[in-house]
Amino acid sequence: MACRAPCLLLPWRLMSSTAASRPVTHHPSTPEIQKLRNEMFSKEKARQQSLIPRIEKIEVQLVGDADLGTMFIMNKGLSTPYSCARHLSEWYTDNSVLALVNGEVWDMNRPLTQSCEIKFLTFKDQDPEEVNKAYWRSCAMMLGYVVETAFKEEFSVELLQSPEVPVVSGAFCYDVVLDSQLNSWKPTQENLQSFTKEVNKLIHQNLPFEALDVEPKVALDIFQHSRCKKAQVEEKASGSPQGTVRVYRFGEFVDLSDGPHISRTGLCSLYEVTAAHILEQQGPWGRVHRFQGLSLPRQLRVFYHIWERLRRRARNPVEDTDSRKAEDPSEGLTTPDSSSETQQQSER
Amino acid sequence: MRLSLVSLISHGRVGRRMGLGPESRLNLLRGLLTGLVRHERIETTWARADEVRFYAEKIIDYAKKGDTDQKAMKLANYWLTEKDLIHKLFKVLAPRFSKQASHYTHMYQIPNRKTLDRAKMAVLEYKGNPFPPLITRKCDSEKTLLNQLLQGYRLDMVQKKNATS
Amino acid sequence: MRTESHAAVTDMAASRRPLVAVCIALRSSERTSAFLGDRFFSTTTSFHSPAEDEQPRKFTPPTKPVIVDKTQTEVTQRKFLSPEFIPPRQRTVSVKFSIERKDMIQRRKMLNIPEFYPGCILAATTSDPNANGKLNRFVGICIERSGKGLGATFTLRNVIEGQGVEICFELYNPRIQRIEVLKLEKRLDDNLTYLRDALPEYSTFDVNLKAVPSPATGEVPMNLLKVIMKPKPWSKRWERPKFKIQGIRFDLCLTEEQKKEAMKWDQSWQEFDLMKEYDTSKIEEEIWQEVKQEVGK
Amino acid sequence: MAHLRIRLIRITCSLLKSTNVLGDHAATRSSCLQLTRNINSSTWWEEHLSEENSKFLRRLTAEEFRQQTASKECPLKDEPWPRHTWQPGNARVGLIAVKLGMMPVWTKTGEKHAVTMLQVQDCHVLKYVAKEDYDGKVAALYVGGKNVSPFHRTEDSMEIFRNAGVPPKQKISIFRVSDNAILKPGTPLYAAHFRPGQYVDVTAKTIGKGFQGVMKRWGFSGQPASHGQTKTHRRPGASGPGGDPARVFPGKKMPGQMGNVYNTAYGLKVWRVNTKHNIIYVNGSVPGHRNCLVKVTDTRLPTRTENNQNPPFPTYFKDGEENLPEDLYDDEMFQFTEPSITYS
Repeated sequence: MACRAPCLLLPWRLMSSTAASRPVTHHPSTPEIQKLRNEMFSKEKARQQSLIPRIEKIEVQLVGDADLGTMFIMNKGLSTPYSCARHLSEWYTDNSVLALVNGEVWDMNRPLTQSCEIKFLTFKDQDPEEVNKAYWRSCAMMLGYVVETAFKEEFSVELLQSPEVPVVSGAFCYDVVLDSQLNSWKPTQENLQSFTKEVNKLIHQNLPFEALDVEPKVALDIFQHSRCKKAQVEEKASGSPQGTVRVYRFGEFVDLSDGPHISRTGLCSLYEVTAAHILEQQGPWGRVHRFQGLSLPRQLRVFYHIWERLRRRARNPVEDTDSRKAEDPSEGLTTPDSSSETQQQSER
Repeated sequence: MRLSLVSLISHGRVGRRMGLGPESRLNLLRGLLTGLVRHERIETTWARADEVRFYAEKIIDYAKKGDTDQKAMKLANYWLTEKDLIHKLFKVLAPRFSKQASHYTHMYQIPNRKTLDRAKMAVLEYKGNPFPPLITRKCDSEKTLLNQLLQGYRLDMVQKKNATS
Repeated sequence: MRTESHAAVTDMAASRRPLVAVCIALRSSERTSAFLGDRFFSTTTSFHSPAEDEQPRKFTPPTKPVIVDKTQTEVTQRKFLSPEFIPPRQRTVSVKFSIERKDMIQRRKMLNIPEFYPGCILAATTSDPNANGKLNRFVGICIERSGKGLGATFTLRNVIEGQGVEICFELYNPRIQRIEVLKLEKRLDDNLTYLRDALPEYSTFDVNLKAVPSPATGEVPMNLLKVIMKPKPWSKRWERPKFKIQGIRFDLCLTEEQKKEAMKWDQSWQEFDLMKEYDTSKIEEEIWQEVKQEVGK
Repeated sequence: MAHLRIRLIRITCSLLKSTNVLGDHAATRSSCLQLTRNINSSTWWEEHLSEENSKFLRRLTAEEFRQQTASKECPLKDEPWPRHTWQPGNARVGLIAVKLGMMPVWTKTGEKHAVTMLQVQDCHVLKYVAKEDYDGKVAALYVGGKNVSPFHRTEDSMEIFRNAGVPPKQKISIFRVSDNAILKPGTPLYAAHFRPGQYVDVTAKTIGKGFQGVMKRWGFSGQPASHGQTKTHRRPGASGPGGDPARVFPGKKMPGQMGNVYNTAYGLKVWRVNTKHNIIYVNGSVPGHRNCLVKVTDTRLPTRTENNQNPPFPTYFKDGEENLPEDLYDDEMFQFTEPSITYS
């Protein structure tokens, strides 16, 4: 346990030496896989960029409450909503989480393809449901990265997927299959803290989330080492109308996700990995662990007393999406009744 | 023994010392209250606004008793120096607050006076006045991330309570 | 000096006041320390000494229980809450008053404290620590009720052998044996301390006064008597408007000029200061219910 | 700021790289800890909350604190600290109480005494500091009184309450106790800790009077109003001999701040204890204004020790065997259930 700390710090520095000393297996180590994926992502991105023959101008109209009538002349296929925000003010670049392009939710770092109307979405909007979902998704992705890199190299870690959980459930999560050697391992509070520490480093680096639509062939190539991701790629490719799959990257981490995601990791202010539960003893992929976390963005600072309550709650296991969704409407209906009940009880 | 104003009030001496004495104080407040009933929103120093606020609420309490009540009429006659306002007090303000038991006024602090003494200033107004509101209270909507988290927490607590009871 | 010297006797706390006279008190001063504050009992004993012997005979007639019955029916039929139950206007935790109230109600169960007002003629019987087994009975007009809670007091005044005597009794003092209302009535004022400056005939009452039966229901009878004052100077300037005295014949003792002079202190605007109002009607109602319930038990 | 921190990461990384340290884990961990991001600007507690949520939190917190306070009434039986018996010379813990006001009491001989009512509100032991950690002579117990809201309090100041598992308190004070009188943190203290007939000391902050002259502060007589006085009516006069000492002696009574300092009233008799409302009736007046928090301890006066024999030790426990009536009276005190006093 104790000697893992420096390894956590410098996985990529120590990689070459340890990789050389280890017996060669057909399964490459995690940093190697990450590096591979990263390179392939960059290559594919460069290829797609080179497809744009010459720069065309598009007109982007800003809609919303403030700065009415602003019009941007942007580059087609290059400019992103983030660059539009940079033309406006720092407030926009700091607070915009997503953009609404012609009524479609758009990542901040995804190039615009045509003349359009744009609206920036923030955490403090009247109905920030999309933003919340995106934030939860991105936090889960960061959690995935941390879980993948935090373990020593002799333990294999395979990411499954991050289930879409509503914010109301109290925590985001990522399902992971851990090495069979770790069957008896139970994360202590200190272990969770070391995860949290890693995430905080990510937040400091303020890495952008990049999106890329790729052919299923390329995606399969990228995720060639992961059985689960491959299956997901196929599933998604068959589901989408264009037959493409969307892949996201921040820093050196590439993941399969439908998006949209928030603009940068620096939007988080409080982040904590709160728990790791065993979800399935023997699933199709093996013994599945569910890592849970809780985070709040910079724009929604919270009093420590309330944060403490939320943290405590985020340790409880999160239920799965489908069952949760089925409960949701009924809960919404019962809220006033039940609250009045509690009041009556307190009165008594 | 002379104490500071704040401690005086906390020690149960409810009124501030103003003007040239108790009578002058009442005359001063009378003027302010008349202005408040006439315009429904006045701007004055903070201490005066705070002082007249009590009387502004109390006079509504009396006005609610109706213009047939002798004491209410007597008080209205004293406190409103411009007599046409007595009609307004009984016929406009009292019915407006008929559903409310208390808290008929709003008071807001505004930037200090620029001229003279840089005194702490305030705005005092009756609720339900025809002017546009000075402050729209900003409360985050129920849908923001934090409030959604708390909503989930709330539902959990309710469920737990129902499960135990 | 005044023409009449008062034996103004008060309880221990108030006796530090530089009051005049009390030459009578000197008589008991040889009795030491412990009962310093209770001199008045001894003084009255000395005054009453002739009456004292007759008292045992006076107490025997069976009229007494009849009086007690009547006062009790009055209490039940007329809605009257003793003023010491109403808490003063201050920032004290209400539990303090409720606990005190419990003790007060407990005492009232043991001792019948009747309904009375300033202006009533009362007889208070107390035991005397300096005279074993003897009781003192003092008859006089109630000129003042003051204090809140367990420390509430009432002051009785009488003129005995040409000497004005006032005794301040504590309402809940366990030495009080009995309080009888000899005549229930209200005067024009709530505070009759001006009787000190009135002609002695207004505060002279027979020590053997028989109780006058009073109506059990309806309004308390008003006594519209206006007193004639001794010539000035008085202990206070009663003509000043702040006292709001109704019961003095000012027309007999003041010149026009003096009246005009007094009116300079008129502060009629005070009544419009809403901040000075202390509306106790709600608290009064609650306490009244509580007291009625508890005492009825 | 962020840049600086990133640079710090790089420095740590490079350090590690160069030295190839694997043994010194503690050092690496502590340097990593500095990298965690913290909130630099603070927030007030209901800043981003909707109205419904802030109301809910308010209500919930109050409810939880009530439960917490109630749960402390029967502290867990798992590992209660041993209870010793009282020995002469032992120092018990004291209480923190709220001054309610004054009222009279009468004795069975008809004397009147003024008493002050002190109410013990949610008084809990917060912390125990062993002899060695305190001053090497006696152990100390931290005691807090009167619950308050946790909002508008810093996180650090809440630590002591969190460790004891009690709601935050308005006032904390330290009591020096003997070794066998120590109590487990979280133990509730009640008014029945003191018994009628014993004597207590009460410490509180006196009512502040501000800067006062010598006449009010020390009771000097001042100077005559007339007979040729010029601007000398309330002044102190001479401040000491001239010539030989040629100075003013230290401690000379002078004008200055009066009140608003801690003061103790020693040797006050406990007349009565109300166990339901937790009220102690102590003889005479105590320093401080109404509703102020006072510290009550067994008296230090050596002449009163025989009155303080065999108190509930180390404190009164509500779940103990002792079954107390609602009111405990001193033997000499007149109770209102008795008939009026007669002398025979």
